Amino acid sequence: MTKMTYREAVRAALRKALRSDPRVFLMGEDVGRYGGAFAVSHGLLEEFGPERIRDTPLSESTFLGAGIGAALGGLRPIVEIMTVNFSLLAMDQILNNAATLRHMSGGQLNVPLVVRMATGGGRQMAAQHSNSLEGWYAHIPGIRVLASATVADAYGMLLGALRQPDPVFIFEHATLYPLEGEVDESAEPLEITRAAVRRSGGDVTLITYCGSLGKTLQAAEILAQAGIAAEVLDLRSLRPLDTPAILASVAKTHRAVVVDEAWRTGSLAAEISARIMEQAFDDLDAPVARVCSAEVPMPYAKHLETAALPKVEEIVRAAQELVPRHG
Amino acid sequence: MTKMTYREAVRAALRKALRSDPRVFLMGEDVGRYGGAFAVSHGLLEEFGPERIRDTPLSESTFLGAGIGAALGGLRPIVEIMTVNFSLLAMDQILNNAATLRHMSGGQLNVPLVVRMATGGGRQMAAQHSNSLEGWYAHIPGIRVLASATVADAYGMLLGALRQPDPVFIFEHATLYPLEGEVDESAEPLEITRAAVRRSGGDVTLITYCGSLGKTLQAAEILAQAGIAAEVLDLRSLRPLDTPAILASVAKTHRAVVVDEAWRTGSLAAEISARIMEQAFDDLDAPVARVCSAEVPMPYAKHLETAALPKVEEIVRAAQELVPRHG
Amino acid sequence: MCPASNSDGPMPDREHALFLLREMLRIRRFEEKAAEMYSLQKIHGFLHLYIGEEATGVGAMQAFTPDDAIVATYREHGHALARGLPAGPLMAEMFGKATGCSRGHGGSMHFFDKARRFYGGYAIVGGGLPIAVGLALAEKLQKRPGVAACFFGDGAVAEGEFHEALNLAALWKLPVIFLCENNLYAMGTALARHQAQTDISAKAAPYGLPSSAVDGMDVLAVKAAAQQAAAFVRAGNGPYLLELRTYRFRAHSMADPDLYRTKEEIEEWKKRDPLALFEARLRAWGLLDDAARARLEAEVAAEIEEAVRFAEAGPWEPAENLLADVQGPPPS
Amino acid sequence: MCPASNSDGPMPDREHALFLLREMLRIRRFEEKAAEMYSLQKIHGFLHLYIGEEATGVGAMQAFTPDDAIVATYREHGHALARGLPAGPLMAEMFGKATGCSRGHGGSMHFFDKARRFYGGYAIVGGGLPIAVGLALAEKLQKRPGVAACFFGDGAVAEGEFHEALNLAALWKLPVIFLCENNLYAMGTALARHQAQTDISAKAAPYGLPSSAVDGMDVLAVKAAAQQAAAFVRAGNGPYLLELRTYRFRAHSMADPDLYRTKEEIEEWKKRDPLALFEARLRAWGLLDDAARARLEAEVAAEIEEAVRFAEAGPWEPAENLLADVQGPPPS
Ligand SMILES: Cc1ncc(C[n+]2csc(CCOP(=O)(O)OP(=O)(O)O)c2C)c(N)n1
Ligand SMILES: Cc1ncc(C[n+]2csc(CCOP(=O)(O)OP(=O)(O)O)c2C)c(N)n1
Ligand SMILES: [Mg+2]
Ligand SMILES: [Mg+2]
Repeated sequence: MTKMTYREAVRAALRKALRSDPRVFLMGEDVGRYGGAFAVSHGLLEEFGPERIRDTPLSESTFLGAGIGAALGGLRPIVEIMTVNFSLLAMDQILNNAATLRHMSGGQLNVPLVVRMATGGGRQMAAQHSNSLEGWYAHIPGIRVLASATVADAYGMLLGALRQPDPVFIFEHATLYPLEGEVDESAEPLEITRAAVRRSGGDVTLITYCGSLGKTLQAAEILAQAGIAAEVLDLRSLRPLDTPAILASVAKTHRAVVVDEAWRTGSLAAEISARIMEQAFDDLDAPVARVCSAEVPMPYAKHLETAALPKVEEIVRAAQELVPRHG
Repeated sequence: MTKMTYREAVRAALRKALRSDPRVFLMGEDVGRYGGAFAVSHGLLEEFGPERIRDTPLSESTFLGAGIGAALGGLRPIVEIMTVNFSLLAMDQILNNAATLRHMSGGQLNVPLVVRMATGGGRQMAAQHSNSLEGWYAHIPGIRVLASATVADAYGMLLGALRQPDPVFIFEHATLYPLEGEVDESAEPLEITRAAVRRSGGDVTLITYCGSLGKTLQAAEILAQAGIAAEVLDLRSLRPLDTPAILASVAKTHRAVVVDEAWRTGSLAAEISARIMEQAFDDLDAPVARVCSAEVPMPYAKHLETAALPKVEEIVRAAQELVPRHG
Repeated sequence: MCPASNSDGPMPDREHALFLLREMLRIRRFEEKAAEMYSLQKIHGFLHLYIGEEATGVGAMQAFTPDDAIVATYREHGHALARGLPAGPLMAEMFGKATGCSRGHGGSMHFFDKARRFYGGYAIVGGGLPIAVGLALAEKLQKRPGVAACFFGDGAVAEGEFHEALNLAALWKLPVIFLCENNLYAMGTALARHQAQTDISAKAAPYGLPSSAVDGMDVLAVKAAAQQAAAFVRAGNGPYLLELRTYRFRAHSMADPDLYRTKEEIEEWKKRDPLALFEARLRAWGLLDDAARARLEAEVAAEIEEAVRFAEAGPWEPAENLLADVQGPPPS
Repeated sequence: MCPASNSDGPMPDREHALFLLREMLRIRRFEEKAAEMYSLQKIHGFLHLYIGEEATGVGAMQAFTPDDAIVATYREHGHALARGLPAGPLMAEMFGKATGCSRGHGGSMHFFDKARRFYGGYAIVGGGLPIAVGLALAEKLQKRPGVAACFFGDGAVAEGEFHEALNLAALWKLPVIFLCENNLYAMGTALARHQAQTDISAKAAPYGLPSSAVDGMDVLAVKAAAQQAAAFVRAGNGPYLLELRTYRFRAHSMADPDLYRTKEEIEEWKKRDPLALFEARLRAWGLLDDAARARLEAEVAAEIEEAVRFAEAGPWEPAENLLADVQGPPPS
């Protein structure tokens, strides 16, 4: 086990992939000379050279599309879109090409493309730089969507993604890059379709992913002090969702709160709530609750941003409202 | 009341708007000389001239963005994006600009822009021309989203939308253009935030919108013959959702099926299901069910496309499964 | 408006000349049959005919080898046939059959053939250009000899991806040949009403890549220009933009009432029918006589009839397979 | 790499010359203060400094009237100040206060002032260009005299929207002046590594619009070029592309370690500091002496101090108002 940051974990995975498979290369804006907007790829240009660490012009649609083409041509591209906000410019290539080519070609083609991007708010970047659109991605058949909430996953997911025959989108929450944790660099690539129980408990299930895991674990701690044992489920794979894991936990706790940094209406949290209703209605002792962001373009001012984002207290309160008082 | 098609109704509303407000103009690909990809704007170029009926180059991001700028500059642009599939190219302008400018400017600016687009499948147009992304739009704070399922709404919604101070996106299902119905051209502009009960019933609520209303009404008819009285609620406004109308119907029927042509996971149907759970859990006698499209890029072949889309029988079956058998 | 033919070059050898004529005729007859099948409701959805543009696809395709990768648009019947995709699976695709080149998943707009490196069939205008850039990158990084050939229309030139793709390809000196089939209309919008400046070949300069324009009604001129472009690209000089000036004789799609241009304009262009022009040339050169022409027609007719038979005979993809090709099996 | 100054034109009148110097100095000192406030954690999020580029914003802005509409990027402090937005609300905006020019909703990247027709502040690269095209369309359709001035960086030139916007503006002959502030870098990517061909002004030709490039370190040259461009556009000739060749002295943002260029390169460019150059010129012309310079500095310092005081004093937007400005009230 090696101690490293989330940022270093992604970098270590990139390095391992680049070393072990000559078909792998990285491209995106400022991944080379600059070292990555979040310093993830720092040093890789020096080690692997400009043919494999490719700085692109600002042209998200085209370098994403070129990633698709390169994958069709036999390579294993890793495309970095600096943040999910800019991925809107590439959305046509993602939904209409990356996600459809296998099916549309009658199964002849496949697109082994990995796309990484930072997501989320919390850094006072305001409306155009704070979106959480993972739920949109999770809506698209033909792609896989992952979100890493831990240092080990930041490492393992990238390597797991590179083994997939189809496009995989990996979300990295921008606040997580400095997070420290342990990584086993010798472990087998991760099975990337399973959710993980990050804390066990029998009273209520808190379901979350990526940037909200930390807040959710804090809430669970506070709940524990109040005598409520919360189970914390980290989804990890947003498409496909690990429905069995969700149902198993709810079967035990009979209550669930979904914590999702996206705007509430039409969030991934809605899907999880709907699935639990459909498949575990009789298990439920209370309606599934959601803690999401307020429905507002993210404001810049700290206190407003904080007001807009999911808060630990909100998670605690939502859970408490579901669980009958013991006293 | 005048009898006309859905296509003619949109055209009549466009004509009325263009006649009554000099600030209104229409722009989009082939809206002029061609008369609109769905012949909606046929004849308008001749009546209003090329300054107000503007054919654009293929450049969705820019003509949508130009619509935002024109709205900021005092005009009342109506932008036609030929189909929702192409709107992905304009998604950055929509989410990052149209939807944010009022908030981001501290309330100084507003964007009175109306965007119309065709949506949906069912015409064997295959994967890149059959998407239903209304749910994505309904996720975005700062915009309004409408979907017209009837001829009268095709007329009324456009005029109602033009009275809004903020961007309104109107979805027209491509299969509806030939639909016939009655329009009262002298009526006041529609209140565009209310859902409509299209059929009353006490046993189960069928919630739907736009292209799926027809199928849902057919299902209700079949259910009636089987002794189940279904209430059919046409959402009409997808953002904001008319939650009170949904809850009122569910309070009466205690059961609901949501019919949505989008892919199931992360669909607007999920949001409706989640809301009902959150706000009417105790009213529910059964879990809210969803009838959506299969999670596959839309196939071309008719039998495969039919297999992928929501079907009348599926709606009937879903409702029957919720309602306890009388016999 | 019609450019004059600009190839008064040397006489081609007879076999090759007849091959080119046959290739164009195959496309013409294939499409006439497709239109007929559409009327008979054997084919549904969108159907965009290539009739009038046969010389661009056939001429250009002569510059490419099996190692090269081809990217086209929704108006790709001609490219697919010229690339060597057999007519049967193409017709079957439009019939929606499992024997179609895309198992009936794609229809007219989405022909694919991996073995022949025919990568589709893109129906979002401009969407194929980045794909072609990536295919070229794959050739270059793997030190393979192939180039990517990317066909698109004049309408695509207005999209941002045209700009981005040309810049990226030029910046990275990738082996792509951008082939703009300028038929003067993007759906109902004439070139001059969608381009501020209508000389498409002149649009290469800001990316520092070379370009030229050629009479797209003259199959030999197209072939020569494409070969020149391909040679430039194969030599490692980076991409090339070739504008093929052509015209579609039919409406944009079967749904188009074609009200935006005059009958006269169409008739004027039909005088430069690429098949008729080339046939006349062959006759003048003594390479074709009535008997050979009739034989050709009969052979092509037989091929197309066989394609329809193949399409009719093919099975439907079982609906149970609906979700089969959405994603591949995860690694074991 | 640094262009030589190209304006040896006539001496400006003293008052205007001092005004230009003051405008540049206001921006310089405002930004130095902003950097300081960022270190003090009064300002958060992204902060992109304009230092080194003052002559482009100040020079160009002289060509515009209050009727014109201005669109800028996230690096827009200079444009906002030069447009006449008072420093206080700008500083307050970065402090996140309700007295900010965007009520604290936008921060450094999103300054707005409707009354002054300053339409932002766009942080998606290239995203402002279509907006400017639309603003110009509004002027034209309403037969108003205004033009739209659109500032953007060299990096934006690579985005598809650059291409689409120039084409649309040219096609419709809209009154837009595209002002590319070419500071040779898009974040850490040098111009030559993102543009296949690095002459930005040459990129106007495919749209048939005129263009020129000017030394962006020379405020008088910029002003003259912008006035010429604006006159062309105001005369109804359609859009114009003006490339302003400049350099940023600071890192891309406060988060940037600036590892992608050499200290020497930066020092070389600093020799052409637009303020120093202009000051030297004024002194040579006898329009400025030490006393006047000191007075200017003091006045600007007072303005900036007052801006900080204003920012500090301002109230926070109550969190209860969080949803207030998402949508307007529906019509009654
Ligand atoms: C992005 C996008 N916008 C709009 C359309 C609708 N559409 C289909 S073909 C077409 C015209 C394309 O013209 P051109 O590129 O010249 O090709 P041609 O049809 O002439 O071969 C349009 C507008 C589309 N398919 N994709
Ligand atoms: C579409 C998009 N992609 C990426 C980014 C991240 N980013 C912010 S500024 C920048 C560089 C822009 O360079 P340029 O246009 O030259 O402007 P400058 O910063 O030099 O003023 C990048 C890549 C962004 N904001 N928007
Ligand atoms: Mg065309
Ligand atoms: Mg720059």
